[in-house]
Amino acid sequence: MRQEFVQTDDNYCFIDSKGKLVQELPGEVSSDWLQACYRLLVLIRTLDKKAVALQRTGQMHTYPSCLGQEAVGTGAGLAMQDDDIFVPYYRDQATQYVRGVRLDQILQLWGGDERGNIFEGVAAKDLPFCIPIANQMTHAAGVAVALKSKGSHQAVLTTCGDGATSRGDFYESLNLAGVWQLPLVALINNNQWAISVPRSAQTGSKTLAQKAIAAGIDGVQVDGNDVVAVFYAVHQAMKKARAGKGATLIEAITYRLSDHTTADDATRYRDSQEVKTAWELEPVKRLQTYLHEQKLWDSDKEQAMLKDVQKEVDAAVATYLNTPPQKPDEFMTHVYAEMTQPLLEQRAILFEHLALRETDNGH
Amino acid sequence: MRQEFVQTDDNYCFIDSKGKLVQELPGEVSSDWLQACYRLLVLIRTLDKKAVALQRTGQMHTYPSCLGQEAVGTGAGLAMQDDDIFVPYYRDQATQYVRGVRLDQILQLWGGDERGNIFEGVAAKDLPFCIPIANQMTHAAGVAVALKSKGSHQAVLTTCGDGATSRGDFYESLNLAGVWQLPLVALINNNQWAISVPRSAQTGSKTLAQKAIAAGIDGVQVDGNDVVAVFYAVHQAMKKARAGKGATLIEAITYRLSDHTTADDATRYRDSQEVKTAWELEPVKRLQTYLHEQKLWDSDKEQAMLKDVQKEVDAAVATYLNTPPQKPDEFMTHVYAEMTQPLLEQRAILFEHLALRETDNGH
Amino acid sequence: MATKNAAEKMPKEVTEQVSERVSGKASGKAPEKSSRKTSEKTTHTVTLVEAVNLALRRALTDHPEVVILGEDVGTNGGVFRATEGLKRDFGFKRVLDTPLAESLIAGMAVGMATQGMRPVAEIQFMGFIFAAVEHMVCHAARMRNRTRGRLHCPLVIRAPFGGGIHAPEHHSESTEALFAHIPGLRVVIPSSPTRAYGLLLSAIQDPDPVLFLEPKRIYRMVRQEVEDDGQGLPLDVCFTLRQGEHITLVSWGAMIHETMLAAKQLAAEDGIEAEVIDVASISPLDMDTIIRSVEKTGRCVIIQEAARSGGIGSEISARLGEDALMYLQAPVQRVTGYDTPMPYSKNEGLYMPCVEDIIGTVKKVMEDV
Amino acid sequence: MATKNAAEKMPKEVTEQVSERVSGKASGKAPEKSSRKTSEKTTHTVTLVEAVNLALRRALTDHPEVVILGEDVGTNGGVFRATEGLKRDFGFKRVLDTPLAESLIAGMAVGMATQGMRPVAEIQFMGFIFAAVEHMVCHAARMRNRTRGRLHCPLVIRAPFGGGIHAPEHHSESTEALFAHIPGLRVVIPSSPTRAYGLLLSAIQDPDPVLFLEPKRIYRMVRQEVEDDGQGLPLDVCFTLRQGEHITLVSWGAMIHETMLAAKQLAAEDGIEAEVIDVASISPLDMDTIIRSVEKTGRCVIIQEAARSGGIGSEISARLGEDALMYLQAPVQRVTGYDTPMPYSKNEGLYMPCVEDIIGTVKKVMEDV
Ligand SMILES: Cc1ncc(C[n+]2csc(CCOP(=O)(O)OP(=O)(O)O)c2C)c(N)n1
Ligand SMILES: Cc1ncc(C[n+]2csc(CCOP(=O)(O)OP(=O)(O)O)c2C)c(N)n1
Ligand SMILES: [Mg+2]
Ligand SMILES: [Mg+2]
Repeated sequence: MRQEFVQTDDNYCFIDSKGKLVQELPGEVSSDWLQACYRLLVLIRTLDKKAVALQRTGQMHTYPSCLGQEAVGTGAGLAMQDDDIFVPYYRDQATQYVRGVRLDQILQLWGGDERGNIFEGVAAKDLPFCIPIANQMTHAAGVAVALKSKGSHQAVLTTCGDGATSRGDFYESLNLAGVWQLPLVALINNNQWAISVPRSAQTGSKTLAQKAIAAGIDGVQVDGNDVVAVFYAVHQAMKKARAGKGATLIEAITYRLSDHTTADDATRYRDSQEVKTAWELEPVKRLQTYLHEQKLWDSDKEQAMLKDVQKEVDAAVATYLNTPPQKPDEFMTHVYAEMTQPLLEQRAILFEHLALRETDNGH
Repeated sequence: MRQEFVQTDDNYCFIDSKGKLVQELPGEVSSDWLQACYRLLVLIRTLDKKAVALQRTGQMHTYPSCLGQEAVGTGAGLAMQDDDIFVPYYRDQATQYVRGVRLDQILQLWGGDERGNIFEGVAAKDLPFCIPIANQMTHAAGVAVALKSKGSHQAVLTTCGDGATSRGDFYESLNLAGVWQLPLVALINNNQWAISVPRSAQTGSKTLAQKAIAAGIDGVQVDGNDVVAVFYAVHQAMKKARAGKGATLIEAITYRLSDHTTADDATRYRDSQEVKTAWELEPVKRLQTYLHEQKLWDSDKEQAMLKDVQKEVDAAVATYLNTPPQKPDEFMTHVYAEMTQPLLEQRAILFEHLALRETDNGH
Repeated sequence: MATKNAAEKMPKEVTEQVSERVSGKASGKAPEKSSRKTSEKTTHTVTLVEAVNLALRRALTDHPEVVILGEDVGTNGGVFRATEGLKRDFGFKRVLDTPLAESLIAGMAVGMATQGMRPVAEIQFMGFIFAAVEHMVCHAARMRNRTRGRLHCPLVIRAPFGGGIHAPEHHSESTEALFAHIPGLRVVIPSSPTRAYGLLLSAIQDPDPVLFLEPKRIYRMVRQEVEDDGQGLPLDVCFTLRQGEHITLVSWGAMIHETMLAAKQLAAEDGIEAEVIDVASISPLDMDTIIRSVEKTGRCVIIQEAARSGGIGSEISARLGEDALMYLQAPVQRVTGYDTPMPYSKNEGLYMPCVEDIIGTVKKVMEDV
Repeated sequence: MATKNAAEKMPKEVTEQVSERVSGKASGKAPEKSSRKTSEKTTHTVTLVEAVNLALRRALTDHPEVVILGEDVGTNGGVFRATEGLKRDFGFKRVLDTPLAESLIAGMAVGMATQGMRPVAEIQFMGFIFAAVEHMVCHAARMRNRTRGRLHCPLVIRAPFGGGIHAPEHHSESTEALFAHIPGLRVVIPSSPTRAYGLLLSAIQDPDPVLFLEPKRIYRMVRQEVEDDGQGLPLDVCFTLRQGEHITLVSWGAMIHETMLAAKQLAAEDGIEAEVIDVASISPLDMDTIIRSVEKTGRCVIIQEAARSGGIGSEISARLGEDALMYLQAPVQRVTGYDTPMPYSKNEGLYMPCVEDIIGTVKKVMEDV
């Protein structure tokens, strides 16, 4: 049992980094779909840039950019059905947006306001993004158990980073998904870095996809910069899951073009040449090129779209900045369904303290 | 990446359940070795039986029999060099004994006395057995890091059960061993059951050995009832580890012929037919048959050996039963290197309480 | 499914006194309504562990969203038989034998709970709960607050705890205080079959996560008549098990047994009438009942099996010092385990508080003026 | 490597009063001898996080068995730069970037420590320590006791903790009380650069496992002169930072900052002279220093950032009620965080105790008679 497992999957890539078609597009992908998809990628990139700017100007707190990984989130989001459940990690702005989470809520969360997690509509049962690495994957397994035990034909999509594949929860959840044949798809955003730790220092396995073998489930690698490839892999895996045919692990290979978060400085630990090379593979440009070459796109369309996207992002920023603050005791009123006796007593202390602070600041 | 991994390893078995040689014995295995090995198997089985009897008669607390798995522990122990380090779990009586842990200490531990962990000689740096499942594996990874960083040519052997392969620590430690090329060998005692949960309900992977692929290390299956096969697999893996060539996961396939522990009743959850079948594969009888057929053994030798073994076990039991109790405050004096102020104060309370208990029992 | 007035559910073997406070509060604290009608009432004479089984059975019957999960909870019925017969009677879809992974068990319970199920997960021994802590602290206890009520985690984690059964290492811990310090969790500990039944039902019906710790030393110590009527007991009140005016004894879990014996002996031999309070829900803590008692008695001894420093006893003692200082006629004292790991089984008796320790301490406190 | 007399190491920016108790104890508590001679002394004007770096550097220099490990501690120098430059200067064999797995980090540290190494592991934020708890509680804290001294675990787990830097969820927790309840662990918290240097060195030299919690809000708040002489500070004493006769203020970590400000303001504006005690080692707890102070002042306020119920403040308050009751002229009071998760960053200020809260509470306690 010494054989290593490196097998390139058939549908690894559809549109390559030069915008060239590598193989026929899947039937599910139409020209309209591709144009809508392109707008989504641009929108997310625009939001992302804005969010970083808000943080830099003190209008938002720490923010994890998804620059370069827009295709992973967008492709995944587009492969989900409304009644599927999404269990994200923190770099899933794109998927969450596709699921109907508002842009202003995404900003609100990184601005430090829990109300950003009050998702509505399709996302109403989705989980908020998870910060402790890989924890979301066991939650997703639990969600899958719930769906399965209801006899529904829904599936769960969960995501994680390459670093997350080192954590126990990653394996424990996939192992359960394997032995219980859960309707679960786990998508790794392999952006090559876990803060300062490169993929090569995270594990000795040649691929992350082969970790599926430990759980007895299928593992697939895709070009994470090709939104079609990501979409198709997730789409197929979700279909399989919904049909009761078990779980899949998908490794989407991409690159974190930004710092880890706004609190990070990636120049400390990685080579600028590596980043430069990665820019040549990024997902937005290649789709634009492809659309142009297919005569599905031109600069007028581009200008109109950019304006529209900017407007949408600006509106979200305005909403974010103008959202009135929470009530001072709101951090106490949702801890339990009803406030407990100790919390009622402590609210009285809070109000006393707030009064003291007022007076002291007043004089 | 959908291919499942089931590959029978070359050295899966040497002596089969009928006592027949399946392939030539490894050069490391002499007739003397085999006879000594046979005595060890019988000794461990005799101790095991005695331990259960001691528990049944109220002279020991809960005990986990290793009935049927003697070849796993014995083979592993014999494959270790003195300066290797052993990091066991709780069903490793055989390996611990081979490492020089005294039989009376093994009894003492299950009799609830920490002094059983004061190993001497070869085992002086071995870890005590670990009860929280799979925790020992990350300890073993740490021990391997220590050995590697000292530049020594030692290796670490750690063990776990089939159930343990579901726990995060199992994967986290193997993953580290892979990426850091640690001198670590992990041996799974796949005895088919984790208390009442069968191997098939623990994971969907066809083999446990294939879990190595997730860590990018070698995985091997062996017949855990063939002491030669276990010895040879561990021997080879340890040699590789000592040479700095990386870690190995070994799955030894055997069967838990006893209840999980003396607190368990396996008839509640498993079929007596399964147990009966498993008895036909057990490790002691096959080696005896082989030795007989090779004319290396006869009933005189058997009688002499049995008597000798019984004497050794009886002596251990006597030592165990006659060991004077610990001092009443001994559970306080080893918590820190020096007793802390709170513990000094609490020792005074303890002595006060003990005095109260004396008085009260006196009148 | 209404919460029964606490007074009605008091155990038979102890003095049946319930403070007004308890009865008063209980009526106002009905857990969430059941999604089904409760079935017929029957009365059973059961041990504590059988009462747990009865409550689980009742919950599985009355609430289709209840699911039991854990290691060996299925065919084996749990290593203490708490889930005995449940898989047989409710099927493998309601009673799930999980792989051996506590982080997974807690994490999947969180996921299940967010989707409207009511998972009741067993951790085989409290000594093996640590891998579940991350999910309990970071997710179960916070999902409601994090989402401002959009999602919540109505889950129960059950675990047998405490020493005294001569089990191997890690099988005898009492680390309840760790969880009582976690906002968003409830921590509930029964000390009799009736309270096990009523509190477990309320824990399952509660819309928030509950750690339900079962004192395994008294799993089979006494039998009580328990009415299997699907009625819960309130989760946020102490139970006054015995009234007395000279001193207040506060405890929870298995130590209630020693505490009640001590109270009886003190009354019989020394004429000291102790009020005995079973804290039961150690978080959130009902200090009102305890303070009211100490206002009356002026003296208090707290009995706790857990390590001394930083235990629940410390919180109670601190609160008494802050809120009842002028009533205290003597310093509050604690009879506790020690700041050591639980000794291996041969010596666990040295570690565990016993009746003599309690009586000795009470007498000292009574002498104080 | 001797422990320096605590008095010599007192920070410059606060009143330099050290109780006799501290100095007395310190001299008798030298940590284990170094395996190498300490190198040259130099003086540095550093922040708290730089003092941590200085101590790590010193330990790596003086003790070949010291190894740093954790996530991003190598090339990146830690997300707070606590390990900045260490990999460059000591090499990748002494400063190990681990895979992203906290259970592994703690577990391997245990394994390393049993073989004579002194691992100093970083958990990136205290909010991510929970997966490490199993190894800390079940193994690090018990290996010595379990083996009756044959093996032991001289390891340090460092983690930045506490709120106030507008970080995302899980980056602002103060759960030190959980660890203080675990026998066999030490829990140490510096509140100034000098104490960070001295206490961390002692933690590394200590033969038992130490959780070293770094108050990240004050990582860069002040600079102090720190003499890099390899001398540790005692791990089992409180530091009296200011003497006063009217009231005792007890705190630890970042809250020492607000507590000292409050003390100064109370002296200047109200003539109230507060004694300020930095607990520093919250486990094992040096109650003697605190009790002695309260015997003098008769009043006490404890300031704690952590959730209110079951915190270190409760233990201290309980002990005062038990051992200093007759000296208390007013109930001990606590100024604390609340029994809620730390609010998301926008509202963390609501949660955190501040100078006004302390002053207001002190004035109330002073009015009490
Ligand atoms: C349990 C846990 N440990 C540490 C952290 C701190 N941390 C935040 S992100 C991160 C790296 C994650 O890398 P990866 O999984 O590759 O995801 P990416 O951020 O690259 O998308 C770390 C260590 C955390 N959030 N949770
Ligand atoms: C973390 C943890 N969870 C639960 C247990 C209780 N427990 C003891 S042994 C066991 C089954 C272990 O099965 P396996 O790994 O196959 O080893 P075996 O006992 O069969 O040798 C369980 C669940 C434990 N000791 N540790
Ligand atoms: Mg990454
Ligand atoms: Mg097994």
